[in-house]
Amino acid sequence: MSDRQEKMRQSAEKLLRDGEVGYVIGWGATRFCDRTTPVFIDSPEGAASLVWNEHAVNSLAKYLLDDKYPDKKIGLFARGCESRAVNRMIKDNQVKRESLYLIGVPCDGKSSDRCRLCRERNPLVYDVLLWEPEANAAPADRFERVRGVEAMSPDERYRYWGGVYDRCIRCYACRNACPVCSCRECYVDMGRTGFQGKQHSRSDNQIFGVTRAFHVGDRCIECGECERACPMGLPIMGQTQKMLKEINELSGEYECGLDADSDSFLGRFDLDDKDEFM
Amino acid sequence: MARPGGAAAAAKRPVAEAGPGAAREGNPLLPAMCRVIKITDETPDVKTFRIQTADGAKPFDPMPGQLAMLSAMGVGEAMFSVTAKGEDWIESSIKRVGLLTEALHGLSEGDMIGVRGPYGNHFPVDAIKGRDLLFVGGGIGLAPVRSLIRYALERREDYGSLDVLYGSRSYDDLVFKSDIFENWPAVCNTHITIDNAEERWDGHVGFVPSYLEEKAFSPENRVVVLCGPPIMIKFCLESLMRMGFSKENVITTLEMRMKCGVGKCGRCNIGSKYVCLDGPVFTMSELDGLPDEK
Amino acid sequence: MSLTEGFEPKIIAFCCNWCTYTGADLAGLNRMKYPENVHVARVPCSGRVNPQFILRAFQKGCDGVMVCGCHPGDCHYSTGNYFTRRRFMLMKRMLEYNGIDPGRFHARWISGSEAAKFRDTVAEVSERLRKLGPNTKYREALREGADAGKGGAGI
Amino acid sequence: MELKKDRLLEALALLREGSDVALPLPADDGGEPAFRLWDGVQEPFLGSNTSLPPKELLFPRSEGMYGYNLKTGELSDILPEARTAVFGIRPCDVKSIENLDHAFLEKGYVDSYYRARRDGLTTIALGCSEAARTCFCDSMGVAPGDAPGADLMMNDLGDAYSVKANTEKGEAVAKLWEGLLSKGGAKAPAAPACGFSVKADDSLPDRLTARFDDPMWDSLSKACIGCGCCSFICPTCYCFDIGRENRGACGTAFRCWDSCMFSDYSRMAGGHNPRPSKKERLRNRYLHKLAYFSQRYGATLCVGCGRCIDKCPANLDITRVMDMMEGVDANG
Repeated sequence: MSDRQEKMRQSAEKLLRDGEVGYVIGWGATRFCDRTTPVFIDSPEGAASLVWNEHAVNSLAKYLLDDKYPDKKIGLFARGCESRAVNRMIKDNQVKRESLYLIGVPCDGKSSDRCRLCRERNPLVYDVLLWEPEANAAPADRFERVRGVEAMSPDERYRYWGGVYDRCIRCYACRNACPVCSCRECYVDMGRTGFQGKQHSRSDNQIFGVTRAFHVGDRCIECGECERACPMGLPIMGQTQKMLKEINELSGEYECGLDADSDSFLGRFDLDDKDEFM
Repeated sequence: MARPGGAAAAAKRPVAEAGPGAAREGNPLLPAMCRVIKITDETPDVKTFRIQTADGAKPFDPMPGQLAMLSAMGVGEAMFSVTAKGEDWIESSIKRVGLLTEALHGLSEGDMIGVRGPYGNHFPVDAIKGRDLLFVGGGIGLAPVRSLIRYALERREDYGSLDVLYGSRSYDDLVFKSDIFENWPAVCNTHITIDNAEERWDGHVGFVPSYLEEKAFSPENRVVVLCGPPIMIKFCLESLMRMGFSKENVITTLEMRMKCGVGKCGRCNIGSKYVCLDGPVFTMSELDGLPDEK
Repeated sequence: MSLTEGFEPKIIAFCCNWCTYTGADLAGLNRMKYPENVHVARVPCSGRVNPQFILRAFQKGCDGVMVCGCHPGDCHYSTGNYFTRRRFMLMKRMLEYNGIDPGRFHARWISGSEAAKFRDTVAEVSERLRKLGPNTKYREALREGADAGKGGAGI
Repeated sequence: MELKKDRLLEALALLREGSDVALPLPADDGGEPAFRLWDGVQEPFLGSNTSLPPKELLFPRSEGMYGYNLKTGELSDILPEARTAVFGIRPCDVKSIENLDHAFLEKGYVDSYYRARRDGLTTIALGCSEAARTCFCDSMGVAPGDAPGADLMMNDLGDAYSVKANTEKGEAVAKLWEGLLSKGGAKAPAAPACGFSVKADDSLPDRLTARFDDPMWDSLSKACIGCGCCSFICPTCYCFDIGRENRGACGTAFRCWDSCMFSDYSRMAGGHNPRPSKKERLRNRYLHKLAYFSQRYGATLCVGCGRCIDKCPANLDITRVMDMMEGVDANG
């Protein structure tokens, strides 16, 4: 572990010293040894504060949206999940591949429930790979939870989601943590449009929850950041996973972010799409 | 239909005193329904609304520079400066910029609006007694200043010379045309300018800051009341500094987003000051002591 | 039974300007009778209908929502309704997954000449909703006394 | 006086005869513990503090303010009637209520909605006998074992709670419990040391505001994702928005929690935003907590409960700014 951490520090230090990148996004220590926080290293000396351990949980890709037109390349440590996010962001015209320097770091498994659906530990796109690829662990059953909800009666399903959204505090951590949630201005912050009621009520919370899922569900890379970020521990991936499950059933095997070329399901159409609205 | 705790109760409140212990009666967040008795088109996007309680009284008695929270029922609520008051009315001049102001512009005379206030501090009318006053306004920025001009004109003997220097983008965008062209020239010095030449305009052409320097007002015993878009304020202030004015003698008013108007909801703070309670009137030297976050 | 007796559902139909709205117009011109509890909202294209409209409609008191546009291939803007088709195939499933009865949301292709189809669809949806009764899901709670005219949606 | 632990539910049931009783309770489905209205049966969750603060009892997430009729112009305010006794509230949270009192009841205007709920609230505090690792209340002027601002103070003595009334409201509760209380001389064990400590002396507000333009705000805010989690789980964050919902001719003005971390919080109608990016927003939040509120009301708005440190999705830590002022960086 510490050997890898050392490799990361050296790599970041060299990139910064050579002026290859303006800064490097990685993980750093906090007051607590079992938590890390994203850090932005802009000097070769700073690279010594990078940390790599099983607690380097946060996905780093979202921060690329804070700096879409960097003067110099941004160095980003990329695991499987970061690379899938980057692929999706490139396809969505959010970032440019040429403004990134992706430092591939095959993931050795993190102590987070967000990784339970991980099918790709190794970066799918990178400029350099710091160590040998890792064997992928068998992910949890992808749609198990969705099937659990589907098995309920309509009223039970409504009660289930109502109960979930009763506990939502509308902090929008799910939105802000999601790497594919990339609108410059979120519909939620446009009070004047009337799209979203601002009350913390069951119906407004539900409407936010379903809308959020609908906005990102067909681009979801299943990284689990939304659930990890949720301070209330709500099982909100149950909504986005449902979108993916249906898309899989409607259009065949569907996963996002595996490359930077695939359209999202709702961003394209086929003339011979199933038609049930005759 | 005045309600307890609404504007009617507010009228009895001590004005501009927000110290601890000066608690006011009633629910400060509940508006009173008042009637729009007159609407004047000032410019293509500015209208002046004259407002009265349903039973024909003044909603409250504001000091110059104070604010009123006006609401279009079912749409929203926002803070506006009270630009004038009469025996039984108050007036606000409102520029159409968003959802609420759009709704207000859609009102007709006789329609009801929600009113609460008065809020905030006011121009230091006593402290500037005996001084020469120079009012500098740009665009809709003349609205808050107008309340003080009217106040000074009503107490002409309390103040020295009065100069109004006002500019706008075009002739059409000049607000309070009857005041600046008819009422005021008779009783004080007016200097009006527009940004670009127009055929029908034979007055001064140019930006407010340069006109200000051209006029070469002496800083001697003079207080400047400055209000307008931020960029105009910035350049006017530079001009005034060059002309020898000190920041203590330049007074301005600030705008921030507000929801409650009574220092609770949080959003109009600049440092530890709330614009709704401690403002909107500040001297430039007071602003220097606050974080640059306007 | 008592819940649905005498119940008239509120339906909002988002109708594309070029086909379904014209079809509804034609139905009127031909003096066709259809249930008056449908409120037609004209949209430039069925592709303009945001899934948010559906959710807000349920929240604000609609018992059923319809989205109607040109038949695939006939879109005035060439491809708008192909996007509609995908979007609402998913939305329909999401609504059901969240506990909304499938009978409360309907998407249909109705052309400008299909006045009878518009009439029949509205009648069919209306009948189905009458059986389902008032929608309670996603509804904002009404404050007590709201009906007495003291104000009060949505607390 | 003492209340034997096995009589606690009885005591709470007595309270419940005269008012609502709120307790720290786990969510039905194992979600985050919070102060919830007691059903008379559930066991309180007293192992640690709640994830959600008790501020909801005084400042609900959403509350109606007044109804109106668009046709008649009629207005009617909706003042709450609430009588609630809250048990199990920790000293940090008691302090947070004192702060809310400053904000809602002082400086010339009294917030009627808050006032109504506050008058009806009785606080029965429970001193901490264990500190979470994110706790730093003693650095912020709170004694983890004692809450002088509570109406009634209780401490864990092992098999009983000590009971001490601080106010008239507290004495009324003690009187109500008369039959359940026994004399006891046991002293509460010393309060535990906090998880960590920071330096937050009286000079902090001015030292912080003097560094308004310091580059440290860039480095502090970079990892922030701009959500409102910290504001909503903070026991003292009280900012709100006022909105309206209409149906037909009827409508209600409501207020709801808002966060200074959101982009539309301070954005004006014309589009200008004095705090345009997360740097300005985070700086404003930290300074409000640690400087502005003190400068205005003479009390620090951060009570050291540690909730924001525990829950921040990016693991940001408000105490880092205090450490940075001292030239140390706890983050490695």
